[in-house]
Amino acid sequence: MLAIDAAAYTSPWRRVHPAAKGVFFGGLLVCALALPTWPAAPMVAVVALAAGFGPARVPPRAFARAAWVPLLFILTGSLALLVTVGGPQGAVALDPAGAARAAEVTGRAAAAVCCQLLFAFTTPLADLLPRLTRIGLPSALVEVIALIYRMLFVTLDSARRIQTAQAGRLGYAGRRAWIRSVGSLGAALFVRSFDRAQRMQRGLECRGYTGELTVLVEELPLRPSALAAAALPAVLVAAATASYFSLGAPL
Amino acid sequence: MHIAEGFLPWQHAAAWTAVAAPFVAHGVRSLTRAVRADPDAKLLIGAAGAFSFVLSALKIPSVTGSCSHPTGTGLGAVLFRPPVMAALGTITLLFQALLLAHGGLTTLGANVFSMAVVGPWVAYTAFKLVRSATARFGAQTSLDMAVFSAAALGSMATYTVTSVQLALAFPDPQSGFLGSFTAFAGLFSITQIPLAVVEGLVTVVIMRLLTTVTPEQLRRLGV
Amino acid sequence: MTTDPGGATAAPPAALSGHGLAFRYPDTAPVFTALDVRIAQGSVVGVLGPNGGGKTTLLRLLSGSLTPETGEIHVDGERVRRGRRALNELRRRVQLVFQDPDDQLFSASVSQDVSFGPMNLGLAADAARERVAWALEALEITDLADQPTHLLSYGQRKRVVLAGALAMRPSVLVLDEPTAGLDPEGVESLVQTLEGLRAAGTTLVVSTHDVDLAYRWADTVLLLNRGLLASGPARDVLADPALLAAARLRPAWAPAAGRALRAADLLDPRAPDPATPEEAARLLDLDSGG
Amino acid sequence: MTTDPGGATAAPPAALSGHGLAFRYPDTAPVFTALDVRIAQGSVVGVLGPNGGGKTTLLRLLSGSLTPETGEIHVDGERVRRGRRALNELRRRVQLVFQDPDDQLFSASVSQDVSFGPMNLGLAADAARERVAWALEALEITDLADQPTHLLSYGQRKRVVLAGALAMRPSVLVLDEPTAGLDPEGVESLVQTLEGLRAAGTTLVVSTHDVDLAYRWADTVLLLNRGLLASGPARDVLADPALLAAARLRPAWAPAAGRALRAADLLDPRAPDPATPEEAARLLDLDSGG
Repeated sequence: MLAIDAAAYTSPWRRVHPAAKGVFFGGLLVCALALPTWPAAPMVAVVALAAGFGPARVPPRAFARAAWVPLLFILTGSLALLVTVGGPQGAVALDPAGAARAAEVTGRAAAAVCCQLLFAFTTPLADLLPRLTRIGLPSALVEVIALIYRMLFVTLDSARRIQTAQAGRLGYAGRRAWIRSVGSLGAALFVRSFDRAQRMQRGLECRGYTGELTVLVEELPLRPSALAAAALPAVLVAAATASYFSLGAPL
Repeated sequence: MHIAEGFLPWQHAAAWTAVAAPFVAHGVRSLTRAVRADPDAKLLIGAAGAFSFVLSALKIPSVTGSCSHPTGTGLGAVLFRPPVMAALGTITLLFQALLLAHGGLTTLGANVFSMAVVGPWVAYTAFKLVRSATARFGAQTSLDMAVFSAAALGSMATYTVTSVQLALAFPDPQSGFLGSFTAFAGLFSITQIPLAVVEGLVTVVIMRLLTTVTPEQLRRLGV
Repeated sequence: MTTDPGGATAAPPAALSGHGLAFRYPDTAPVFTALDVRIAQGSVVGVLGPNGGGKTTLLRLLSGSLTPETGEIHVDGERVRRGRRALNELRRRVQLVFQDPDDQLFSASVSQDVSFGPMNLGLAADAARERVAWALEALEITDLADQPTHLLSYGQRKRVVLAGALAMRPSVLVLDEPTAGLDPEGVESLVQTLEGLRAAGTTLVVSTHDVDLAYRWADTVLLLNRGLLASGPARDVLADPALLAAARLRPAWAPAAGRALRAADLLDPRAPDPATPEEAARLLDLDSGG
Repeated sequence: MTTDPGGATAAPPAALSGHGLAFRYPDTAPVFTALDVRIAQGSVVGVLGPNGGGKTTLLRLLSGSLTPETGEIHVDGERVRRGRRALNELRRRVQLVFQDPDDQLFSASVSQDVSFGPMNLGLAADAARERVAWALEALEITDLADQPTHLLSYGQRKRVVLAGALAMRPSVLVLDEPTAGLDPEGVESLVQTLEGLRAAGTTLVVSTHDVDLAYRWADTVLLLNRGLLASGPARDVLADPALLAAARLRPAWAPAAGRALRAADLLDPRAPDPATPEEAARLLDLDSGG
């Protein structure tokens, strides 16, 4: 139903512990943010994409579709960096240093987005969310988060069906109709969400619900060596960046 | 308008996370307190969270003929109150980042501050002020105006805060923060101002229906 | 059994047809690769097949709720062109009604809900009001006009949704499992009402799991299982055990009962099978009574 | 036709029974005023009647999801006392499965969801894991254990909910319209699976609109229409046109087909009616073949 989510469940890396994937992509993400953009960002992007499209077999078309949204923001946002406002040249003028600044931000953000997306494409939330208690979140909160995750698909499904029905009666044929349709869709979803919560309450009471949503979470083996291996690419990128500068390349 | 992963320098990302944290912690506390007081609340909060997510995934018409998404902050703040929205909004933004690639993980704090803290508080304040200021125009008109102001101003507030965040991160080399704020705000205003108006109108339609269909549910929420 | 949808010559004109339709959902195997279907004007067409066999997909393609990757839809003999305008005209003329009425009721009151479509057509208030009254009348729910939708029974909600579709004055009504969830009496009364619409000129396309219902009600049926297995008169297609097995359906009772009655000399060899158990019982009672 | 639920003497012991049950929803007419029902151990009991006739209400009363105003529920011969503890014990022993699986699935992971009941019973992780594996096995969905709930088909979600109920090791499974929305093959395969559970000792109470299904599958049926119209062996109750009319149901095909076959001398006068059209066709083919 959601492309990233659906792909995560069929990922060959699904059985890898979420913590290992977090260290792998998180480490690269930190490199992209904290190290000088050139050359760290391109290296991060190459390593992350090689892992993602190689062993993790992330579907490239779904990846491209998902990456489009943040890329659009990054490119629009970078436009503002090209200009300078209220300077001596007038109200708005091209900034001679702007292109370099925009390129740096675009490069850094693009590399970071790759890391974020590839983590999402290989880590199903059903595997990740129940383990959030391990990092110290209160169990009541984690239960609510997991519940929202389940219920959002039910609600999303309703939203799509209502929207299709509205479109069939030309509810999106003009701007005014569109606003009326989205408004009535929102109201219908609100009513249905709360109705669903009440029915789920009854349904779960039959299964012994008394306020706790305790479930059995299967242990996934997490070896320290696997964590260390997951951190290795980030360490290598950092080392390569350091040696790049120590060799005086940017001069 | 979600700030993408990696767009903010890491120092800024960390700072906004620190700024948003107390609001979120307060929201989470009031949420867990509600759950502990009433076991039924857990499923209702789950439903509210799922509703917030789906609401912000709906498509609304925007100025260029393409479409965009409502922020949902105005409606959420009026229905669930700003503290709860700080928690629910954070969860929604986390899911948006992981499921839709809207917004990032390191920029989560910055996005939470604009969309789950400032937006709801502005919306809620606007709702209360307009509601009392327009009481003499009759119940329906007053509610319509208050809801429209809440949703439109809530949406505008999130966009303004995002522009401030970007301007602080990338000050103009000549004119500093103010110049850069003008650039970002000007660039995004083309799409965001009409969107705020549309979101206001949509939210009025939603509330009008809710007051006729589920008045008792709204009373329970204290609207 | 399979008849070429374009091949019939003396048949009534097609209200709706699909030619070479191909469709797949993103990242999945294709549902159809080259589907040809033809819906004759004024007929009741049953669409049968297993879950996941493409029934709902076909209904959505025919009504403009999904766009085929390749292939064409024709309405009343005209090809539907690409583009928003043509799509909206297709949607108006071919109204799709889903199984769950709650997906289609989103206004506070019955008459408001039914007026949703007419308002979107840009009709003046008077004309819209007239449409609403007429549609409620046709569905025999005029007395519900001012009711809030959430207080109605399931069967009533189904009728309101149908009225909402009918208020668009479509030439074809496409109904996804209209009888699901209704009790037997509810099914009977809905079928009666829909027959009334058909008599007034509306073509009906109806998906169903109920082989017995399709056997007695549909003129022609389309048997789907990721592609068209067969199309033709209901009483031929649904009496063919091999076809039914391919569509993962169980046989209808009526042909077996008809054969048994003929074996007992209680039914003329050329007479059609009894449509309902009541009809079969009547033939048996005639015999034991006389 | 109506048999006194307490009156049977040589019958198997009751797994579950209700005595003098009265119930009304707030601000409405009472659904039941003094209802007596008896569910024999190891049987399949069909619950039939029109929409709004009280089927779901009865299922909820029997399983502790609603509390009767007056009257008593007995499980395995013991009266259920008032109070939270006794209620929870009733709910464990009599597991209710709703019609809509999304009302009972709260977890995104199948195996986690099925483990919810066993964890509520306070089982240790190992014992709970065993229960989950056993329940998934019994429903033939072991391969779905790691699937996300939201990517399952409707029929698969129905099975997951059933596994979740079975993991409580109930003595009675109460199923609200378990076959609704399934295609004929899905119905058949679910009935097979449920028959397996019954063979292993679980009593089944099943509400349905499908008279033909109840006729061939249920041992006894309860006919409801705001009160008990009749209870007794399915093949007696569902062959009585007057009772069926009172419950606003249509007759089953099987008795008519059976009579026709007997009239044609193709079925022994004392043999039961054919359960399915296939069976009737086989008898007819034997005749035409031999």
